[in-house]
Amino acid sequence: MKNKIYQSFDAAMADVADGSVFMSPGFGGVGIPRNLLAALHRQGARDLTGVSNNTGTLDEKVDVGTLIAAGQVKKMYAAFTAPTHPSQVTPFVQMYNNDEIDAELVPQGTMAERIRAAASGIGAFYTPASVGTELAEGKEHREINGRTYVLEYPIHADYALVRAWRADTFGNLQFRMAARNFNPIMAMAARITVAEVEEEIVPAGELDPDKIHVPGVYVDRLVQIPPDGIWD
Amino acid sequence: MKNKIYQSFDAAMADVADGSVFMSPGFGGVGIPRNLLAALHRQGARDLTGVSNNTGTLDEKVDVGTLIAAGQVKKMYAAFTAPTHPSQVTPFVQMYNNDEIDAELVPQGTMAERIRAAASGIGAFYTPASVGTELAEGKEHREINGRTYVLEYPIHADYALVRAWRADTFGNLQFRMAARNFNPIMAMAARITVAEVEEEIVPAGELDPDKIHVPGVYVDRLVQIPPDGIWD
Amino acid sequence: MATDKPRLQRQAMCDRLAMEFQDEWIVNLGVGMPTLCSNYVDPDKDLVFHSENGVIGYGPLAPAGEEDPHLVNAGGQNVTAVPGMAIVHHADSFALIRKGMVDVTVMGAYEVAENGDFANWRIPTRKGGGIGGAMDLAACAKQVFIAMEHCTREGQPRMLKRCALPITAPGVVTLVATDLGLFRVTPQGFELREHAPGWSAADIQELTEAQLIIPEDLQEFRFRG
Amino acid sequence: MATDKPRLQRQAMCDRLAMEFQDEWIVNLGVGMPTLCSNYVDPDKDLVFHSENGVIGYGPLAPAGEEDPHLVNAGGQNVTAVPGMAIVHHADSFALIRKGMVDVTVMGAYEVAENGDFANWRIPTRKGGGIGGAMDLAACAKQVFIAMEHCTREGQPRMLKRCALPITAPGVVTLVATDLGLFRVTPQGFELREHAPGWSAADIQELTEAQLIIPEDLQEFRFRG
Repeated sequence: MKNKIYQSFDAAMADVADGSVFMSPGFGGVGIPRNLLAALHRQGARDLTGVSNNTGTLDEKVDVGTLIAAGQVKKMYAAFTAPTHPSQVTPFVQMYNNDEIDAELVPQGTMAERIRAAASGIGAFYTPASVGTELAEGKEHREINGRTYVLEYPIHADYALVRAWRADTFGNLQFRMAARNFNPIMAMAARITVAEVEEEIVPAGELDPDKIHVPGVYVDRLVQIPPDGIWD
Repeated sequence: MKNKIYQSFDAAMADVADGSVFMSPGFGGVGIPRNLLAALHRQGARDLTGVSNNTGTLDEKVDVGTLIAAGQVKKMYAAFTAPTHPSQVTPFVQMYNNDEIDAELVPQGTMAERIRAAASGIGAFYTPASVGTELAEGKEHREINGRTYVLEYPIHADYALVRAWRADTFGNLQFRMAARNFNPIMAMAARITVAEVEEEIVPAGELDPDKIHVPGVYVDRLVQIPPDGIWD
Repeated sequence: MATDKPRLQRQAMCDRLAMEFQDEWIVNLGVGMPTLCSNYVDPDKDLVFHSENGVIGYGPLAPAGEEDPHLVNAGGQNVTAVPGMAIVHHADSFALIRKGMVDVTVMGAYEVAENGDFANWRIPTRKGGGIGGAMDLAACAKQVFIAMEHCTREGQPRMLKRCALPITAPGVVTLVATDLGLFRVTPQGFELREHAPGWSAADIQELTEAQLIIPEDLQEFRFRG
Repeated sequence: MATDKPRLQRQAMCDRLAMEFQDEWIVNLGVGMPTLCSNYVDPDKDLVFHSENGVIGYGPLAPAGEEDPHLVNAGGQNVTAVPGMAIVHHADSFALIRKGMVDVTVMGAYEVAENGDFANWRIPTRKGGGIGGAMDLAACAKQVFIAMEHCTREGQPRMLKRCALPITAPGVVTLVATDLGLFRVTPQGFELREHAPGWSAADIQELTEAQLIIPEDLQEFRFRG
């Protein structure tokens, strides 16, 4: 069996080229691959496109905002491109206001479905979300069974950086509680999936095959979060 | 909490009206809701439309073929409308050859995705499967990123009859191994979902929330398979 | 002057909306004020609280020191598990939303219009917007309830003939609680159902751009019993 | 007459296709003859067998008496679990297929054409068809290998210029094993790579409608070592 276990986050992020598209899950502060994002920050790849629910927070923690603040990101796909409160001037907001970064604002469910479409070879799909709003302007509409839908396309990525709770050596992943969020669909959508793992990486065969959230065939690299890693 | 537990399969199937659309999972002989199908057969509803991977087998076991043979089904959506071997003349094949039943042949992955589209409020989607074949004739095509896709629509249903391994009283379902197959997507797609359960139905709270294949909000009725029920 | 009278508290507004929740409903509460709806508990009703991050069936906020660090609601607050809770991923969570299984979503808004439009994601003078799951929820939930202050900080009405800001979804709002009362959105426009104590229909109309329908059975605002 | 010579056995045909599987490949084996491919085991290669019912990483058929009644492959046969196996539902299983993660699918066929078309789901004289997952797999797998008898029971060729039967997918077949040899589908047509022992290229051409390309390095068929 191919060895998927990497000894460091830096090794797992070493080959990310300038211009890559990366997905970064997380919602409400949990399930964020902070160690891998920190490694990608150290690695220094530039002109990245990020796919993430938000564009970074104002806390001191590592998230996509860390890469944005460092100027590594040229474009974000996100469900929030303005802060929920005007007082929250994140690095993204400053750069966005100065046209130093591009962004596409995507309704969260549409974003999840566009990621899932990439993960499932769907060419495009019709969703009712955003119909009748500014965000649907210029998009193709279609009435189906008396309801109007808008056409949306997949969001593909080169890398998914995910944060798992448990894994086995084959790459099977499990998540815990709300830390699941975007993790499974991003892990299944990207070309190369790298997981940081909170619990011990157990030998293949020790996880119940009925209780796996991401099959190991989708996962390329695993890094155990060390005691001195970023845990929160 | 609403009581979802029914004391008999007959009670759980009592309100199925003539003309209803029902989904029946199962693949390779496992995960088939044989007890509920037997009850629907006894109940006698007619002019049903069935959604199922196949159109019944030649063994003596209860499956969709039981309802078809009884003349209860007017149309099937299935991935097999001809037997894999010409010697297998099922009740469906006889009736289909005599134009006594209608059928729409759907590639299995397209069927799964059409069911999933119904379960997820997607109006339609583009798939590459069947492009260039007879089955795509007359359907809308679209080239996306250099690849040709065909437009497919959801398959909705009034009832999903499913076969779970374990459940809790809130309706959360778990499946075991390959018996999962179409069960979760059908359970999530239908308007009313009825589950027959192999293991004991445990009190809500006893199943790990991270290890649930169908959330209880999708499940309306549960019946424990009794010792003298159909187990295989 | 009418505007000097005491107004309803946020918790009272959210209590009032929560009183409309029916047994067995799946309820999605937006970040901010709407989360207060979960503080109103009717023991005769079983509600399922859904959060767009895939938590189906969460309970009250976790007591300090008893937080499960992996279990948060849409606002990132640590909530508790209730028996029967299930977790799904983000695509499955919005599948549930788009299928129309959410009976009600309660959201904040900048503006609501008498045709049921509302706006809560973008102020054109600022670049970008914050949608989160609001467009998916607004387009697909069976009902949309709005909890908001009746006027802006500058005293301008938020209940309008037509929204001035970019809308979140057209024609979806069914019920609005403001600090001045409870309003139903009808095909004819806003109907004032209940007024804040001390506020007359005329007082409220004065702070409302849209023409209010004042029914004969207008009631005083109902507080938690 | 050429047709009287001994032909390759089904297991040998499937062994030969299985020799082409590469380390780490995700392999999907169609019902019937293709399942024989899993009987050829190369200890230097780790393969992941995927079955369209959502079983990712199954092992050999279960020994009699040791069957897990819930664990079956696409043909309904009881298979065994291998360490690392994971189960997904049908929509997720075909998501994996459509994403193009299956490195090879091996199928049976009625006909294969020199342009890579093949037909395996419908005979127009019979009503209906049996597609199963074949169209999804054929359209989306990285490679499609075909295992079939070289001729019909009536002795008619199955390797054609163009398929006469309704096709399963256009232009997807890359390799064909028949009981007469191994054929690669090239932009110029079928290239005979290996011939069954005792069969000359001319013998095989005689039973093939399409014009075969005969390379200088034509080999005898490779059997399990």
